[in-house]
Amino acid sequence: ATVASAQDDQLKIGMTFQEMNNPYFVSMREALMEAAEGINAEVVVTDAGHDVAKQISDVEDMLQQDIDILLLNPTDSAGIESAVRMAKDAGVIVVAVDANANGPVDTFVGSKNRDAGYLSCQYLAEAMGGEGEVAILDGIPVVPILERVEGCKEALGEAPGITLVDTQNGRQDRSVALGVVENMMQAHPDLGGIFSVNDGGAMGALAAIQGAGKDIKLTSVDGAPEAVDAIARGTPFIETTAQFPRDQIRVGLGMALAQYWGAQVVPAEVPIDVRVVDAENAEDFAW
Amino acid sequence: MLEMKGIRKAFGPVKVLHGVDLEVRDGEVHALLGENGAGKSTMMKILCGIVRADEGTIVIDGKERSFEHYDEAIQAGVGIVFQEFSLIPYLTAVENIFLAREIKTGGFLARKAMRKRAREVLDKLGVDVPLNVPVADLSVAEQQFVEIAKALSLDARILVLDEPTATLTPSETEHLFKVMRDLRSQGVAIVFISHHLEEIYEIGDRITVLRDGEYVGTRDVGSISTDELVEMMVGRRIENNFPPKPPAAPNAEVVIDAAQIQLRKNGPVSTFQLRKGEILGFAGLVGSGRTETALSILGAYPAASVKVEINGTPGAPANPSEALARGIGLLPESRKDQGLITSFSIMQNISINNYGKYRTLKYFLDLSEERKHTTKVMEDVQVKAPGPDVPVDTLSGGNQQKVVIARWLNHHTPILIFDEPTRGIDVGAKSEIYHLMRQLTEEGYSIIMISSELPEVMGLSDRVCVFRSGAIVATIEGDEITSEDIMKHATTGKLRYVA
Amino acid sequence: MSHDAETQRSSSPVHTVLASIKHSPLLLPLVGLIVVSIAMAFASDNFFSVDNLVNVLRQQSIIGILAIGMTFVILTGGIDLSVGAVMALCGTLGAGVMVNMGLPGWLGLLAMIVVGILFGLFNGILVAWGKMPAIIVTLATMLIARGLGLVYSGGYPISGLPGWVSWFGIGRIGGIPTPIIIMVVLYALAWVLLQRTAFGRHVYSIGGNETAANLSGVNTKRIKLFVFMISGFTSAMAAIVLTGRLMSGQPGAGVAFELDAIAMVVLGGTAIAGGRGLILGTLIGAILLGIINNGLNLMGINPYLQDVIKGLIILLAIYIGREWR
Amino acid sequence: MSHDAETQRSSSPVHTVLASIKHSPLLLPLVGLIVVSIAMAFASDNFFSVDNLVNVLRQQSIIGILAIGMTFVILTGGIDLSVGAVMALCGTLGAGVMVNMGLPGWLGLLAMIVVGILFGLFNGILVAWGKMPAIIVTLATMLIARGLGLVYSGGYPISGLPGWVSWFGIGRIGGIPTPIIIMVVLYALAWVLLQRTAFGRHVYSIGGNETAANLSGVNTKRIKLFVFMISGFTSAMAAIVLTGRLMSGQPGAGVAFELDAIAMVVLGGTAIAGGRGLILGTLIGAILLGIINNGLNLMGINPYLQDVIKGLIILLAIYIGREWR
Ligand SMILES: Nc1ncnc2c1ncn2[C@@H]1O[C@H](COP(=O)(O)OP(=O)(O)OP(=O)(O)O)[C@@H](O)[C@H]1O
Ligand SMILES: Nc1ncnc2c1ncn2[C@@H]1O[C@H](COP(=O)(O)OP(=O)(O)OP(=O)(O)O)[C@@H](O)[C@H]1O
Ligand SMILES: [Mg+2]
Ligand SMILES: [Mg+2]
Repeated sequence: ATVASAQDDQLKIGMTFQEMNNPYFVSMREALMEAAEGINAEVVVTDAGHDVAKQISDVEDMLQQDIDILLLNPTDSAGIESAVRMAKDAGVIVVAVDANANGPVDTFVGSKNRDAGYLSCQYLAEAMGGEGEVAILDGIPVVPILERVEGCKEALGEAPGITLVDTQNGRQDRSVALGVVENMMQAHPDLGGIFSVNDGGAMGALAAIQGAGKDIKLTSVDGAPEAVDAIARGTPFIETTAQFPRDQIRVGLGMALAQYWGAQVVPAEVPIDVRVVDAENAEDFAW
Repeated sequence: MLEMKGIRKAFGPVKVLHGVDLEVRDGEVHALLGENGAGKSTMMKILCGIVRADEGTIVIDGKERSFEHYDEAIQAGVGIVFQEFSLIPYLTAVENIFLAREIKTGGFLARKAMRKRAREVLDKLGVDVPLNVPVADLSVAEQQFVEIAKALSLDARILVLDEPTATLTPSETEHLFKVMRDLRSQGVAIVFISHHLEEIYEIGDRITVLRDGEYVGTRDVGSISTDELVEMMVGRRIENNFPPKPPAAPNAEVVIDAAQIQLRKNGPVSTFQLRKGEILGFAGLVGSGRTETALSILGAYPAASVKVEINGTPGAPANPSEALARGIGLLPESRKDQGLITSFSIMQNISINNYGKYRTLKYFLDLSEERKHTTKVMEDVQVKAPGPDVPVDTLSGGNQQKVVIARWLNHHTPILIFDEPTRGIDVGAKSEIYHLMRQLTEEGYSIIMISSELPEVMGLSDRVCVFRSGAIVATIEGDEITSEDIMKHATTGKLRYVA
Repeated sequence: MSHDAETQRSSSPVHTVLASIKHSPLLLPLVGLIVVSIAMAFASDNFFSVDNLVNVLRQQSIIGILAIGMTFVILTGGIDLSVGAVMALCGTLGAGVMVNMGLPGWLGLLAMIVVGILFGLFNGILVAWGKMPAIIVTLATMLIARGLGLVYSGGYPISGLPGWVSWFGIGRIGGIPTPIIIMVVLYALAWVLLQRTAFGRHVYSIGGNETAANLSGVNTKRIKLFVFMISGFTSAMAAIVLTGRLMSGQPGAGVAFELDAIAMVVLGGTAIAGGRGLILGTLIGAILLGIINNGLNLMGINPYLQDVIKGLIILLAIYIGREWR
Repeated sequence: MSHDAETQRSSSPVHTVLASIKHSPLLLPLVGLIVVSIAMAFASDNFFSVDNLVNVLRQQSIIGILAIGMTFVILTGGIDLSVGAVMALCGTLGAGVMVNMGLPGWLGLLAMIVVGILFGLFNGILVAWGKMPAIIVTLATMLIARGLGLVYSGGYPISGLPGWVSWFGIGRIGGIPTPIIIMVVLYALAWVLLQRTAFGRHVYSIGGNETAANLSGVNTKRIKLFVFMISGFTSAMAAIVLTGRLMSGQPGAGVAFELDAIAMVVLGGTAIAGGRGLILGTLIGAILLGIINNGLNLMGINPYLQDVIKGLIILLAIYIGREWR
């Protein structure tokens, strides 16, 4: 990669999010803003609202503004490919964050989502004493979410006493998840555990469980402040496998800067660890 | 008591009223006369605060008034029955009569009281209108009475009736006149608009005539003859109202052979034939099923059974578009709701169902040909308008009607159904339409004419089918076509049911 | 003369009642409700438990409340696409008042209601005085409300509300969940407004024929304004229940709720063109939709397939009921 | 409509052109476009480059194509909420034909068009023969189309399309991006259909007065059917461009695109009640909306705030233009 717009001495970073109506991405944005201020870079941020076509448009608009670095949080890995190519053709450094993108991405920085699903469901199975009925509260079908579900199913498969009785889509939205989980509990009166693919859905599930006064254990992925708080308070929400959104951005930006400064080799993929947050360590955890 | 002076009004560039005066006294029925588009309705809308005059004064009881909204006119004792219906279709008669003037007790509707009061008003009109059903389900005449009841319930001291009789039968009109006389004797000032001169002579005290937005004059009814009156209205004498009828042609080819039309399941059935080159009148009381019968031939009404042969081909059209292909066209009874595309120009309204002859490359419209043809038919039927591109909704009622007629002349459908072709049309235009119809039959068109005006039915029809309660009870021709005969069948004719 | 006219005038009271049921616009929604309930009961054992039925009602309470305002607006021939976004905005700002500004909780609730009514006022002024089509106005205000909520909260949900707020979402009065009670009370109020006051008549009259209503002296502009304000108010009430259920202000809540609310109104037999319909029909529509959602969930149908089935049921219901509108 | 026609007859050609501009329903959308463009140019240096304007057009091409079908439907007084979902379904099934079924790519494209037209047919039959309100029918078919796409693909996007498919999304013909060319060609076709054929007149006549059109022999049902089929077809064409841009079938694409398409139609001066409007207006509306989106992005406005501003601009535009509809 080359320095795209040498005439423009200020570094210009573009960051496109799949959604911003979620603390996870909001905190990424904050980390980006802080980092950019530190290196006196200009930042353009866009919100695709889960629409790949809009995300491509957003990237196109950024390219019009001669960005040097594109931090890409794709809403769909395959769909975004043409934007990646366009950016590369324009000589922009492309780093995918949180979810990978097809095409000539320079570096992908993201959580180990499979691990996250696996850890959460392993924790859930153990907390349930290795037996009982479990349901999955699914989300928007994008790769990271699908990986978490896969990881979860693997962990559940390793616990012979656990049966997966239901998978419903809560669309990662608190109010939708609330209704879905209420219905789940009606359909499966003996439900003992729920794994939610993210904390947004989990908060809705928690409201449903508490509203019904049932003893259902809940685990999730993310480590959102609200979720951590709920876990610390000793609710049915017992665990979330935390990701590190701020670190993803910091690492991603670091990789991009390395190239910007002339590095010829950078890692194609930088997996970021996930960490189990439960009642024991919740007090000290924050994104 | 009411004086309007020097009223001027223009809609955009179109000057509609050029300084019109009107003076109405307490306890008189003041007839307002004029051709279509003369400005009668506009004048009344100005009185009621619905349209603002550009110039002129309104004096009521010696006090100058100008109303911003109809409400204020009502406060001042003015009530109006509009030419266009102003009922809410899904509300009941009671709800309509008291709309915006509900009787309330403690903030809630006093439904019993309103019902009682509505019943009283309708009784006064001498009609029995069901109070609990949406007015959309009422017949046109019943709706008209609800409309009148609504105005009466205001206890207005100045009551405007804009063509209230256009949709009423003679006996219903009589009822209305009785009520008007009562009101007159109570000192109410009534402005009465009608195109029926005989009605004016029967009920009117004085007459004010408008012509093209100009004030022509005011006369006492007793002091003016029909001919003089017509001359005042149209500025010329109208000769011979109805064109002569040709001799009967019983052997003429049958273009519509309706063996059996049954509107409703288990209802009575009708049979009739339409012959080439004739005008077949459909007479009967309002609501006797004439329109529905006509629409079922077109495929626009879901009748229980329709057995019909058109030009020798059996089978009823499935929809008006198929009817059109088979040569039948309809001039509907309500031109505004059923006839005109109000967002279209005159030209576009005329050409709507016949682009056949203005095509280039088979599929595309030839706009200049379209203009040429439509301008010609427009002139043939004498639509009064600045040009073919004028929006049709700025025309007066009569001219709108002519536009719809022009549509069919443009298309040359050999069978035409004219439903109330002269409803709300002035004498001059009426005569023109009569002559036009006769001319068409001479050219080989065949016409079914539905009409509630007996003189029209008698004067124009070669044969007449009389309807009662949903079906034809008699078909009469030649010298049998008298008002006595028609009324006898229309009220006592024997219905036929299929075995 | 029309047929129902005749039956109405006929003598026997039993006959009258029968006829009025037969001709009631509620007939078909009720039949639909019964048919769907029976189908669901066969398909899932858990369906016909009191618990589950309460569950359905509670789930539908939020959109069911939105559908009240939607019914008013649709009866006048309008539509309000902004209800879901306004609800989210109300909830977010209300939570902000309690948490970020640290004011007492009741002020937060009051703020929700004020914001809801103000947004309704805004919609109403644009539609009534601005003479702009409701569908476009509320499409735009939907964007605006949604954006404002997100700008205010920075995209974060606002949590940390006083505990008693949850009473509105998960509390009970005499064993019945509060949201259900709130919903039913609001429906009752709406019924009185629509059927027993002049205002209600005017609402219907505008949907029936606006020009005629205006000519008859109905202040059509004011009525339209009120109708949108009612919709804003019910959005705020829905926000209160939602906030109680989620114990947080959610700027992103309520996406596409307007579509469900419209579906409820129309399933309930109200004509989309206005002028005809009953508020009780909307309640039935809400329950019907709830039962469909719940039943499909209980049967464990693939969630993607659920949308397909829901769409087909809506089509079927409207198709059967179409003579009525 | 009639005013511009009137002026066509008047004498001086300059006068004629001036007057026809003055009375054209395109005037306000054009003025809006110019005003917004100037504002954006001041606010952002990059705005007025050829590159960026091409960029705007390309971005709007997909919804711009959807808006063509939407214009037809709205002109008849209907509405089509299913366009976005049908587009997603077409794209998904088409990609499925190419990838999962391993059939040649052109069959996949054909499948998209067939699916789009069939869905339009379905909508049209329900609206025209089923006599159901378009807003409800297409709300339901939106659910159905969306659900079918997700069921078919299991929620996953379908990728691995033949490389040439990307030509429809990112290719160029004589330097101009293919999507723009496709869009412009479709607009030209639509213009011919609406302004130069009997079918077009009939479309307008139904929106103007359906009863009258029917009674004067316009086959209103068939026209309505066609109109929805056109909308289905343009959804399919949008799907082709989208698939080319995304190089994958995306079952979740196009959420809320119908709202943007409606906004374009209405910003372009078409009356939401039908009967009045011009297809060129829709094109202007599409560009206008594109410029707003692009300009706000270029200015680096907070994305949340962008929605608020977009909503306000839509309101303003409709408010200024309201006399025309
Ligand atoms: N809103 C309007 N815009 C433009 N022109 C109008 C409008 N309303 C009425 N006109 C025109 O004003 C003239 C007078 O119309 P008006 O309705 O008062 O006639 P009228 O005497 O009542 O006729 P008719 O007997 O046909 O009812 C007509 O030429 C009509 O075209
Ligand atoms: N939509 C409707 N619902 C119920 N009844 C109707 C409806 N339309 C018409 N009717 C009734 O059908 C009967 C026949 O009406 P139709 O219009 O055919 O009568 P007509 O003889 O043509 O009278 P008119 O002079 O009023 O046109 C009337 O009693 C009318 O009230
Ligand atoms: Mg008049
Ligand atoms: Mg009739």
